[in-house]
Formats: sequence, C-alpha cells, structure tokens
Amino acid sequence: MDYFYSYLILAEIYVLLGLSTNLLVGVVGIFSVSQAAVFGVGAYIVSDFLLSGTLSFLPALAVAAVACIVLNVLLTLPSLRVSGDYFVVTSFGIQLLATAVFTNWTGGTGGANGLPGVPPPDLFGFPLEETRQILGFTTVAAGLGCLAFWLAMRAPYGRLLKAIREDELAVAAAGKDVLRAKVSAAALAGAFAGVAGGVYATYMSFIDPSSFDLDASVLLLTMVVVGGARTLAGSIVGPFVLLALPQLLQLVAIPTTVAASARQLLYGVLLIAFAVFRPQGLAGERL
Amino acid sequence: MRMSRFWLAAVAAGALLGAAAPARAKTIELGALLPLTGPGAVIGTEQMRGIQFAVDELNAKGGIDGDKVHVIYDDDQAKSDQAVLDFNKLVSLQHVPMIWLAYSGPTLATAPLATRRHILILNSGAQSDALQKASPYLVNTLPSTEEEVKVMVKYLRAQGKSTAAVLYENDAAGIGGRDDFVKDFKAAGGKIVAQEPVQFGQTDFRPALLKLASAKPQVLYVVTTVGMVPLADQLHEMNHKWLVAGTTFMNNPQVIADPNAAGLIHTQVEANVSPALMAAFQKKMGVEMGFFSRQYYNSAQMIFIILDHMIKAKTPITGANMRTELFKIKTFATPVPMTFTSNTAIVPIAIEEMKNGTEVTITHSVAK
Amino acid sequence: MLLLQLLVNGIVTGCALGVVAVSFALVYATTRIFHIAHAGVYTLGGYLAWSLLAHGVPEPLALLGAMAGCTVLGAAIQHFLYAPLERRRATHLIVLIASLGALAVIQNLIAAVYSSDILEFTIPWASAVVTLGGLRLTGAQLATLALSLAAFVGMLWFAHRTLLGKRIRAVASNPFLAEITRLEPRAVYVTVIAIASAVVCIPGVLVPLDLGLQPYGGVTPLLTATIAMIAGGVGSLGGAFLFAVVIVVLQNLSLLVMPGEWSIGVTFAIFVVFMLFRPRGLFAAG
Amino acid sequence: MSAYLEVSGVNQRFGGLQALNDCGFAIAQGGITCMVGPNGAGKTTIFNVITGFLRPDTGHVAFRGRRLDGLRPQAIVAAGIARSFQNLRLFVDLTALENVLIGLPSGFGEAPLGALFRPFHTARLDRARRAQAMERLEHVGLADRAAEKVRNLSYGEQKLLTVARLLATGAELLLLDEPASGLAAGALDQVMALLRRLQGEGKTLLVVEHNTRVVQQIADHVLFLHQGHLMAEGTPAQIIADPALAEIYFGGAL
Repeated sequence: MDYFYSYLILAEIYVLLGLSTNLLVGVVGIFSVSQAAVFGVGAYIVSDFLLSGTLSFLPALAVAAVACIVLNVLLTLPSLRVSGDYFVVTSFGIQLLATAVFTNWTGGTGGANGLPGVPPPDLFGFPLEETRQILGFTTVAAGLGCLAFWLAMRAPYGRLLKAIREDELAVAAAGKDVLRAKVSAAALAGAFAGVAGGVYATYMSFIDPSSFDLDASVLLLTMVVVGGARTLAGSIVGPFVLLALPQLLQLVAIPTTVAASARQLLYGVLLIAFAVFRPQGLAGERL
Repeated sequence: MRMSRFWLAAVAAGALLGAAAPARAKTIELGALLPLTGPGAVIGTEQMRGIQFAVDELNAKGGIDGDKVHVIYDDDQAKSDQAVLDFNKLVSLQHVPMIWLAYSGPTLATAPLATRRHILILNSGAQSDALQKASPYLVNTLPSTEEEVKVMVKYLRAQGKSTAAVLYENDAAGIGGRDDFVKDFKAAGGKIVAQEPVQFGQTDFRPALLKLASAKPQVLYVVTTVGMVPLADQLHEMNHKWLVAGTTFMNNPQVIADPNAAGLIHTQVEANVSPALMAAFQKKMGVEMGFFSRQYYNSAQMIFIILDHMIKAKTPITGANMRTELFKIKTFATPVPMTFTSNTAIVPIAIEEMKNGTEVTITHSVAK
Repeated sequence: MLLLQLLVNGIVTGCALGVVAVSFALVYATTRIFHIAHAGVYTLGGYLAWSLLAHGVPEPLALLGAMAGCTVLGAAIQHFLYAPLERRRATHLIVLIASLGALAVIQNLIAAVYSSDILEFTIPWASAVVTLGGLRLTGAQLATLALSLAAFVGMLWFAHRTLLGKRIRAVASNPFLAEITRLEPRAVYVTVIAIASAVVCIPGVLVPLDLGLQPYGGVTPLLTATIAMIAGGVGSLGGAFLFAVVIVVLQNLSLLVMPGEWSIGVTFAIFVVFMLFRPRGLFAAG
Repeated sequence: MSAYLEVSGVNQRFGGLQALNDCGFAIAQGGITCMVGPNGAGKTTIFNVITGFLRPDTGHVAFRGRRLDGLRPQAIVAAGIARSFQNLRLFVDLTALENVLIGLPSGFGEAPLGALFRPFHTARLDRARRAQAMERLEHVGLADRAAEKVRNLSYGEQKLLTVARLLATGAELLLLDEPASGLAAGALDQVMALLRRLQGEGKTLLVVEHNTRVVQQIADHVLFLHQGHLMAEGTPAQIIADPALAEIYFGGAL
C-alpha cells in the first residue's frame, strides 16, 4: 500500500509543478527550462527553516512561496527582452547556474551532501508522520492548486494569458497591460513551484541537488507535452503518467545487463512518438 | 482512443507480472536499487554485475538449502525521489526484506523509510560520513572515507611528507573525503597548500592539476570515483615530482594495467577475491572484476551467510530478523573479513603501490 | 608558465568545442531546429571510431568511417523525424522534445551496446607527450587542435565559397524566399544536417581520444557550444567558433582567481547577464 | 483651436533608413481620413508612433490637446485611440467572442487575485461583459459566428472581427490599417458600409488604404505620404487629380 501512497504523493507534488510549468510554458508561452531551480529554492528554504527550528512548517511554506514568487518573476524577466530559442538557452543557463549554487553553497544547501533529516510536515503542531496523513495533505494541496488553475483559466485572466501567448502585440493594441499579466503569471507559477518544493522536502526528509537539476526541468517540460498544454486535465495526467512510466517499463522483461538503458531508450521512443503522433498530449491542446 | 489503449497495455503488463510471480515459490527475492542509467551508471552497472555474479554462482550450486535467490534490480538514476518510489515498490509489491543501495543521496533518502518499515538496507559503495548514523537498518560494508584517510595520513606523515594538495570530486563522496583529509592532515602537523574540485564524470583533469601543481605540494591526495585512467595519464604527462595518494576508488584493473599509473599509492579497503574468481568473472561478464563488483560480490556473500543461518534455524526471512542475525553473526569470513560492532563494517585497510601492472602492498592496518 | 599552459589547453579544448558550435550553428541557422540530438551524433562518432580501431582499421580510415556513420545518422534524424514534424506543422517546443527523445534513444543504445563504463583508446602516439618550450601537449591534443582548425576553416570555405554553401546561406536567411526561387529547403536541410554531423564527428572522435568515451558525455559540450552560438550571434559561424574558444579559455583561466567549483556557475552567470544586455549576440548577422 | 489629432515634426530612423521625416498632419473630429502613399512611405510607421508602439526620435503627438508621445500603448487606448493591424493579428485559437472580449476595457477578474479569490463575482461580471461583446459582434454582423474559433472564419469575417475588437475598446479615434485589402467585391462593400456607419455613430477614422475606389467612396479627407513626409492633402478628388502624385504613387505606370 505504501508504494501506491508514495506514488500518489509524488505524483501530486508533481501535479503542482505541472500546473506551474503548464501555466508558464503552455498558457503564456514562456519556454522556461529552469522551473526545477525554483522548485529547489522552495525545498531548500523550507528545509533550512525546519532544520534550524526558526519557523514551523506552514509559515516556512509561506516564506518559500513568497521567495519563489519573487524568484520566478526575476527569472522570467529575460523573456521580455529575448524571445523564443534565445530565452530557452538563457533559461538553460539559469538552470545550470542554479545547480552550481545548490551544489556549492554548502552553508545554505548542504552542498552535494544534501540536507538529511528534514522533519515531516506538521499542521498547527500536529506532525504528519504516517504516509497516509501526508497523502491527505498533498491531496488537499494539489486539489487547491488545481482549483486555482481552473479558476484562473476560466476567468478573464486566463483568456488574457492565452491571448498573450498568441499575439502579445495585439493584446497591447487592445489596451491591456501585457507586462503585468506576464509577471503575475510568473508569480503564480512561482508560488506553485515553491509550495511543491516545501512539501517535497518534508515528505522526502532528504534533499540534494540531483532533484532540482536540468534533468528535472526537462522532465517537467515533458510532463506538459505528454499531459497536454493549457488544460487542467493535461497538467494532472502528465505527472501521473510520467511517474508511472519508469515503473511500468520495469515490468518489461529485458536481460538484466542492458535493461536499464533499454528502458530509458523506450522512454526516448515514447517522447518521439508523442511529438510526432500526438502533439496535443493525452488531454490537452497543441503546444 | 490512444489513451485507453495505453492503460490497457499497462494493465496487461501488470497482469503478466502477477501471473509470473507465484511460479517462483521457492525463491528468496531481494532488491537492489542502483543507478543503472545516467552518469552514475558507470558505477551502478559494475555493482549490479558483482551482485548478479554472486547470485548466479549460488543458484548454480543449488541455492541456499535448495532455495534460489533472485534479485530485483531497480534503476534510481542516483536520484533520491526515484529511489524512494522504487524502495516503496520493492517493499510493498515485491515484499523484499533487504535492499542493496549505492550513492549517498538515495541511501540517505531511503534510510528513514528503512527504519519505519524494518527493511535492511545495505550500502557497499558510498562512504559519506552521514551514512554512519542515518538509520539502525542501514548497514555499510565499506568503512567511511574517514577510516581510509586516517590510515593514509599516518603513512604520509611517517614518510616525512608535510605539504599536500587535494583533488576531489565535487560530490558527497569527494567533499567528505577532502574534509576528512584536510582535518586529519593538519591535525598531524601537515599543511594543505591547495585544493581543487572536478565534476563527477569529468575526465579533463588538466586545469585542476596545473593549478594544484603551482602550489608545489609534496603529496597530491586524490578523492575521485571515476575517470582514474585519464587521471593517471594526465598526471604522467605533467612529469610531476610529487607523491600521488588516493583512496580505494583508485583500485581499478584498467588503472593498475596502465603503465602511466606506476608509483601511485592508495589506501585499499580489502576486497580481494581469488584470481580464479576474477578469471571466472571476466569470462562470464566480459569485463574485469572492478572494485565495486568485488564489494557487492562480497556483501552478497555476507547476505547468503545470513540467509543460510536463518533458513537452517527456520527464522522467518524479514528485514528485522536479517538485521538481528547480521549482528549476531558479527564477523563474516567472506573473501574479505568483515566485523560489525556498529552499522559500519570494520575491514582491513592496506596501502598499496602500483608497479609494473600489479599492486604491491606497503602496509596493513585495520579500521578503528 | 602555468598561465600559458592553461591558455594552450583551453585553446585546444576550445577549438574542438568550436567545431561542435559551428556545426550546431549551421543546423540552427538553416533549419531553426534546436538539434539537441546533435550531442548524440557527436557521441556516436567516438564509439564508431573505437569499434573500427578495435577491429584493426587504420586510424585515418576509422575517422572517415565514423564520419560516414554520423552523416547517415544525422540525415536519418532529419528525414525520419524533423521532416515529418515539419509537415505536421509542429511547434518549436514539440520539435525540441522530439530531439530530446532522439538523444535519449541514441545515448541509451550506445550504453546498451558498449556499457556505460568509460572506454579508453589505446593508441601510443595519442598519449605520447610533446614538449614545446615549457609547454607539454599530448599527441591527441595536437591532433585535436590541427583537425579542429582544419574543420573550421573548411566549414567557412564551404559556406562562403561553394555553390551549395551559398544556397544554404540563402535558405538560412529566408526559407520562404528560397522556396519561391526553387531552392528546395527540404533537400537543403538534409544536406546541412548531414554535413554538420560529419563535421561534429571530428571532435567527437578526437576529444575522447584524449579523454575517454562516455555514453552520456555529449550533453555538456553541446550546451557550451549552444551558448557560444547564441553569444556569437546566430548566423555568424566565426562568432560561434570564437566564443567557444573564449568560453573554454576563460573557464580554464578562471581557476587562477577563484575556486574551481564556481567556474561553471560563473560562466553561466556571465552568459545570462550578457543575454540581458546583448540579446542578439555580439556578431549577430542582420 | 487645437486639432482633434495633431502629429508634428516626427522623425524616426531605423539604422540607415529615415522612415519618418518631419512628418506632421492634423485630423478633424468626426471624419474619415484616408492615408495614401507608395509602399515604404511610412504609413504603418506613423500608426506605430501614434499608438505608442514606437517612440519617435523627435516630434509630438497630441490628442484633444493632450500630449501622447512617450505613453505606453495601453495608456493610449485608454485615452481613446485604438488601431487595427494590416495582417489582422487576431487570436486564432480563441473564439470570435473571446477576441472581442480581449478588446473590452479591463475589468474585474483580469488580474489573478480577483479571479482566484472572488470567483463568483468574477463570473457574474464576465457574463455582463459577454453580453457587451455580443453586441459588438452583432454590430459588425458576426453574432451567429460568436462561438466559432477564429481560424475557422473566412477572411472577410476575420476582417470584420478586427473591427469588432477595435470597437470593443471604446476608443473614439480608430486607426485602421488596410481594412479593405484582399477582399472580394461583396465583402468590400460590407466593410465600407460598416466604416460609414461607424462614422455616423460619432467615431473618427484614420484609414490606410491602397484601393483608390475605396478612398474615393469613403474619404472626407486624404493625406498623401511620401518618403516619411506629408506631401499633400485635400479631398479625394483633389489628390487623385494631381498628376505629380499619381506619378509617385504608381511609379509612372498610369
């Protein structure tokens, strides 16, 4: 049972991240490859507060969310000056820079050793130690995230963001403040990623830079592609499928010595298949 | 709908697995969580070969009292969240009582789970000091870097070396080793003149070596886990005058065979196996039996001894019982002698020097 | 002396990376495809050469054989992956994802066939040390320097002096215009990727000759090369090459003034700041 | 008395190209002014300057006596000037109605906090806005296509939709960039009738147009731009009758 619980918990945390990435990449069209860096900052902030005992879980989570809002706004600012592939590469640079900081800033992040022994999340003094309790908490958190995404998308705000993705200039000509809309979307995405980071750190009880590297950012992007862009369903389906995939691929019988590479190979094939045959993902719109 | 077909395939695959499971009634299932893809795969596959070779050897001899052993390998890509997921799967779905791990990250991430669910986890590859107290259920068959460093520092000071530079891998293993060395070498009256990191998997050591060389140390202490052959070559190419000292990770058949490696010395956690075994391994796996293969082969032998005791005593095979049995047996005469007074094995540590394609033992010592 | 040796080592590695950057830039400027799988082509080159050498093929022939293999792989990626995607009007991100998928396939095929151990070439002249003044360089490094420069000059000559090169530059500057003047961009695309793949094979073989082969080892060079391309200005082959050399040299020299663990971080920090103030690169064409 | 819209002394240089050269003109309220001139005369550039997409090197734009230069596009829309684009720039993945909704002045629920924390209020106000947008669609005769995605509309319908989106801003001075180009006769008449009707409703129009027939039929006043400078102005008849202008305009082909 714990296996399914831990799968659900991780998938729900990744749903928050999927929402964050989908908002930025799918809805507004800012091709960020550095969402894992924001996720990591959220995780490190919560861990540092809990390990030093200065704040309890919920206030720490709030601080992490605010910090990630600010950070994500700063990270997406280059998209106002550079566009398209240039932003993708800038964002690659930001991600690698973040990895370097996570790995080398031993004082704040524990460096490559990571931070072991992060206490479990607690709600108003009641620690959530059982996997089942944590699942309840992540379900509520992911549920609230989905609700927020849904409300934002069906409101005039969502319409405005979709219009910006299609044609920024036309939106400005219609008298709208494009800058404010983009910044607020980045802020919202940052809040999702920061909360996801905090929850992740307390559930795992151990974090190190490998969870927040370029691979993780690419995985988030892949979740949007496989799940589907711009829809709530897509943001949910993507994480659930992609986390299940390695587990399902384990079931394919392959000689042990090459099994792992063969599975990764199948993963690559799957990415190609989606790109070629189903660019709208499982439950979304065309990217 | 493509989507429904996808899930159909998933369910079908699950059913196949379910159908296959009961066929192995007299099989003891164990788990291994190793980095089998990604940059860490160099080490992970070597470890997997060690375990699998031991298991095949055992099963060919008829298993333990007739029971076959089967190891389920999962790839965690050296990532901690993947490791947690895989750990839970191995425990919840496949009900394994013990799991091999590698790398500090995944090991530290699964340690609290092991405590909670009474699963024995066995690390035979990572040496980070944080592993010593992570969980009562985490057993390390490899002494921490700290033990190796002590032996080496003592030797270096005895040789009259008083200045040292450190080349370390910028990850948990390398940084831990560097910190230990810097602390101990200073405490022993030596001086650290320079230190420089390299990234895991990086094979261009030249910039770092040049910078270290400019500090003119008498000793270069190396704490890296991969890329030893390029390192030996690039050291040779510099025509340096210093003594190069390393850790167990330097013990790699390719390095020893490399003429450029002559004169390197390193501490060696003893993991010697007989030449006959080495040859058999080479024949079956197609590669030489590297240090990690030997380590995991040895820890597999230890597990077999524990299982043998338990089967004979008809003790149910659970993680908690395996742990109890391990500390009850305490000393194992697998090809390498191991003694457990804490969660970390006491293993003999030697200092060896590479010479003409072989290694010569300079001193012997026992950790702790 | 330390400075000089660091500088020279940086130039050698930088030239090799420069060829990666130039070949990537050629593909990007022409097709606008962010060809991440180029890293896979680069990696495959080294492994093919290794296998050929292991079967007793002489060194120059092994290099040519590897180049032929890379050419086929590159052309196949264009023909069987990018072209169908283009026909389906896939967006940039989708093509990028497909390219990532292709990279995963290539890397893991290599890992499955050759294992993920570091493979070493055993060629005596490659590891022989040559002393020039106080400088020490290996045979492999000298070969890398010479062939990389040759490849770069060859690429420049090709792009500016040959008919095909001019056509490619025409398509790069305006595919639509090229289409109406019947230049057949699709045929040009295949040619471009094939050529770029053959060229990237040169550093793909020579760098591992010096430093060993790893199945996942192509990603970092490609990322650095991409940054060099962008910083140098898309469409400027010389800019891409120059920046690759500058980046690697700076990374090497940065060791003189700061601890090595920060050198990569600082490189990317400079790059990000650079992008903010000079978003079109230093030598941007047009 | 100051003019309704007054452009004076605008210079705009792109690298080596002088796109606007001491460009200046004035427009009276309530009329339809057509702007003509050969390709590259700077017509679209002056649109960009007036609507805040370009900040000119020198020169002023004043609307109802108030200086506009230096303001951001959205401030200029708020001041009462809106523009359309030659290449339409519709949101093709949104519906016709949604395109018009984007044009409506900003309302509650367009910022995330309102949308998230007062969802019911947002939904209620959005219903009212939908009704408003529907009116605009009816105005241009596209009410029955409201729920259709723009990519499925005909070119003529898309042209009408740009006008509906423009109207939605509530601006009183509308800048239209070639509203009639590329249209078949039937759709052309429909667009011209719509422009006339808008004039009747009190809007002022500044229209870039190439089609002399359209200019003759709708323009009250014509501005002739050449090499970024106002070369002549007058009634359509006066401009068309001037052989020197025809020489420039048609390059002597007539």
